[in-house]
Amino acid sequence: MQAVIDYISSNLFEGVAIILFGIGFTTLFLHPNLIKKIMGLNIMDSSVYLFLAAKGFVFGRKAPIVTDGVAEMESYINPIPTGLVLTGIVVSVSVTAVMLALTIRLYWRYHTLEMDEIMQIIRKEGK
Amino acid sequence: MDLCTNFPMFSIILCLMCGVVCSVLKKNMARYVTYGLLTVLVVLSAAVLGYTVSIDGSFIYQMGHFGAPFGNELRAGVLEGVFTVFFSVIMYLSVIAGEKHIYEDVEESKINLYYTLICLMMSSLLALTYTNDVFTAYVFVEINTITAAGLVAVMGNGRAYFSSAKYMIMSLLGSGLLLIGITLLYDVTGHLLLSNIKYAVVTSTIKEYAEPFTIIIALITIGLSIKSALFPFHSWLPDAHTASTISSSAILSSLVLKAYIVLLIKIYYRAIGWETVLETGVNDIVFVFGIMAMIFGSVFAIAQKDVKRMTAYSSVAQIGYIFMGIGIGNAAGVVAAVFHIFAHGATKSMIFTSLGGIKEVSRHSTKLDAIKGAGYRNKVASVAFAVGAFSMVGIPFFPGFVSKINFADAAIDAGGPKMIVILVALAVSTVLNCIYFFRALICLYTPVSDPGGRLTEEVDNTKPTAKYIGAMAFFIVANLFLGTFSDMIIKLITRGLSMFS
Amino acid sequence: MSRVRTDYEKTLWRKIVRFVNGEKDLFDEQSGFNVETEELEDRRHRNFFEEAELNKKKVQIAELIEERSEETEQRAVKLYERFYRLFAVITCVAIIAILLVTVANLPDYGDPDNPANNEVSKKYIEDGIKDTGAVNIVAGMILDYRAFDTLGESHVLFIAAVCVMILLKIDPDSEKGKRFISLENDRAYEPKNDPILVWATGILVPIIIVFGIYVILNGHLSPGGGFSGGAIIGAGLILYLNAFGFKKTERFFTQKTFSVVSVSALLFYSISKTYAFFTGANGIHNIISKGTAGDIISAGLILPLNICVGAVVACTMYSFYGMFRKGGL
Amino acid sequence: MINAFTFVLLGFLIICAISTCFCKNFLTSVIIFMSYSIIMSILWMVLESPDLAITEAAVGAGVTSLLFFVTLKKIHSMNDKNNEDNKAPMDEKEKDRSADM
Repeated sequence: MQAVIDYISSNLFEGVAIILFGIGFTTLFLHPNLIKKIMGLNIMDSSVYLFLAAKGFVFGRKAPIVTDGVAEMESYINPIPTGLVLTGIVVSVSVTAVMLALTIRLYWRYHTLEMDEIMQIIRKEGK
Repeated sequence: MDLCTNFPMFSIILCLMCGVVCSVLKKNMARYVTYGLLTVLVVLSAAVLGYTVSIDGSFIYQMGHFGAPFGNELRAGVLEGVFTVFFSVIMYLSVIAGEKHIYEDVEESKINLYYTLICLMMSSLLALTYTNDVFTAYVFVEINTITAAGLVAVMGNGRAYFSSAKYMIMSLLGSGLLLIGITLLYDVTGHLLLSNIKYAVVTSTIKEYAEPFTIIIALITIGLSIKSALFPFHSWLPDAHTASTISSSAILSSLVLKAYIVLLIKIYYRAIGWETVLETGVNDIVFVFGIMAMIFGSVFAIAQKDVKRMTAYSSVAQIGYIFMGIGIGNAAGVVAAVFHIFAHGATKSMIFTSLGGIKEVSRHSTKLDAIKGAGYRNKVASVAFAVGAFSMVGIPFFPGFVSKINFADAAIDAGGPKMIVILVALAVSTVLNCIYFFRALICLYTPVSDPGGRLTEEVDNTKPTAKYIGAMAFFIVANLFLGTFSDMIIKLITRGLSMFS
Repeated sequence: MSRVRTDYEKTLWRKIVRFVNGEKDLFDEQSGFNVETEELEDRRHRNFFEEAELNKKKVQIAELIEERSEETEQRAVKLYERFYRLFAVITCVAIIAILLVTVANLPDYGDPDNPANNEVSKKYIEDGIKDTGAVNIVAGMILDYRAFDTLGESHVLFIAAVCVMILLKIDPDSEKGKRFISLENDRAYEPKNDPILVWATGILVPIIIVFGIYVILNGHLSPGGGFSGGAIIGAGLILYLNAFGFKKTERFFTQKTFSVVSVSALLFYSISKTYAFFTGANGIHNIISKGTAGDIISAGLILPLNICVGAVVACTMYSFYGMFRKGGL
Repeated sequence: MINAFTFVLLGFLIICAISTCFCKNFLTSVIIFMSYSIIMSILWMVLESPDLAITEAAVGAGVTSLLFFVTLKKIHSMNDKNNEDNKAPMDEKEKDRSADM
């Protein structure tokens, strides 16, 4: 019991991020529906960003914007994870847009969003 | 500081700029810009290679005004030079050989966008080779993924869309694992530059995080091997390679898959340290999957009726060779794997482009019974296919043979049970390769009667263009070069790998 | 044995379940949306597209699926799929479990002595203003210290826009394109000149766009920057498009605008960064002055780069939406 | 150090993620996904990263969800079930091309 409390108190954000990563990963991998897959992708990506942002956080420090002329490391959090996440968010929105465009195209062609059904139709048409 | 050291940065940014410009040009202009760009890239990469060979060392190029741990960096050594020369040459030849097919397969108003994608793909290949920073690598891995999906989907039919979606999904799973691996790596080392990570690993900083470190290596390895279609994750590869236009197939199989392996080797050597990887035993897992890929890829290939699909499955087997070489765990194994990257890249792109020529004279099909007698209808393409088949099977004087010899050498170096497994797998795989490649070759050169004269008519209509013949000839020369002057290249690879650590 | 409840469908829980599934409104027993008029219009405008042929094709597809399911190999395939699925679920659960255990061994959350809080972040924070001139250290970091990542990232957006164009762009001059446009005429879905929407948009859009511009211009002074500001402007444009339709937006935003703005912004970005990289690597003094920290016009190249990124992001977001809506801008 | 507010937000985050994946109706699940993004941006505020909060609110909750909505409109699943024949006719170009495949 004590171990669980310790775990939660010291790794709350990381643990939640990993659980979200698992949910997103499983959805992207296993859900047959394309729209759900894309949502899983978004959840997976943003969970990694949550993890990264949590790793940059330091207790009692502020956001890295120098407003009062004090530029000491002891008063600001680590800016690197923030920068990386900023890059990552834009990457994931581009990937999402491409995937959604593919989804629309597939729907126009096959009238379904389930990958399994599309595969069956393709196999049948190929014969 | 010499001017040559600026060339890696110039070549990457030139690719990005040309890609952006191509999107607003007319189709022919875009083509000329792309060819010009690729010519310049060959020259620049060759200059970098020559420079690194002449100083016999590597150099670090600092991107911006801030040095080692603070800014981005590029790094170029002999191995990077060889890789970039190889990438640009193969890209050039694939695009030229498939030019006619691009104009036929791609919609009229989107041809310039196809060339845009080619330029941007090239930038990501170069950046993945040169970069010295894991997060930059992640960004360019994503560029590579999106452009590759675009290159597949550009064909514009349902099958292409489906393959593209499948490719994207598998690839994004890989990116997710890679990203979380990079995140954890940053967390335990506090750096993003490869050399600084290695410093942190070697000094005591890492000791208390030994357990997560194994997981990190495993995550990065799984992520990148999903993206380069190692055996259990290969299901997207045959679809994507079959559905796209000829150039895209060639680029996908010979460059895109290889760029991730280059990145993996780079991370192993320059960030984590080869000894650390061996300690954790991740290479043994890679080895097992590599062996499985070698056997199963060939078995699946035998089951195919379509030559293009068969070639795609053969790629699965060849990727297995490369991972097996990495997994052996000695320096000779990695050298053999790197040489096989070149051998397979040169050969597979040639086979795919030659299939484009064969397809034209066989009623637009690459089924085994359709291509019967194509050897007499399109001579250049068939000769190229034969050369490719010889190389993949492992006939002497062709690159595939050299890499097989190297793998066997490395296995004998390693000794123990691994040696026996590798030698048996190599033998079995060679026999299986023989079966399916020679079956295709025999089909190709079986004379057929031509009752309605339809086939002759087709042949008359589709004379191979001068560009196609030139590209195929160059491919054949490149393969023979790789096969006969392999000593020199292996020496370069060994030199480059020793600079890595 | 418990009593069978016949009124199960009426229980609150069931209602909530149906609400979550989107089948029904929570309290309205009748139906959620009133879509009948819309539907009618849809049908009417679809009528002239060979409904017969469409139905034939649909029947064919249904047959294909059915035939497939009757085949004898079906059982083996199903078994294989089930096995594959089980294996995949086990893999996913194993990955989560391993990662959860790994997390416990990582550096602690919020600890100032973590390996990540090393000399790199110290340098970024303490010398950030002197080196880059940006008060917002994150902006200074992504646009100056680690500019190469950001350069790649803005090209990722551009590539995504190119891919979406390849997938969805329709040539309005060709025969097929004309057919397609009339077929997918999505003006039919919109409420036409809805007064509430039009008025609200008229008030909101200027505010949204001004706020976006503020975020971009203050990227080096306050939170935000090119990406967020560009996304805000893009969202504002999309709202405007939704309220007033393509006719009005085409007056100021066409395919040409998109190309000109994004290409020139990206080229400027690449060229200025080439200059910075070249001078940095070769030890040449950078002539661009940093200005006084805290002013709007300061921080050297960061402000123009933020504007470029903002322009690219806004154009890309709007073009995504336009491509999705009608296959063109 | 970690207060009750954070606990509630993280709990919501997990609930939102799970219900996004299991919800049958696409429209509902996109809306839940939107709220997931907004909670995420609040969490980034808690983690002292206002840059991320602004970007996620604009990109994640704003543009991504808009793209999802327009996709749902295009694939006619905004009001599914009751209009089976509301699907778009097969793309003509596709038909031509798939014929010779």
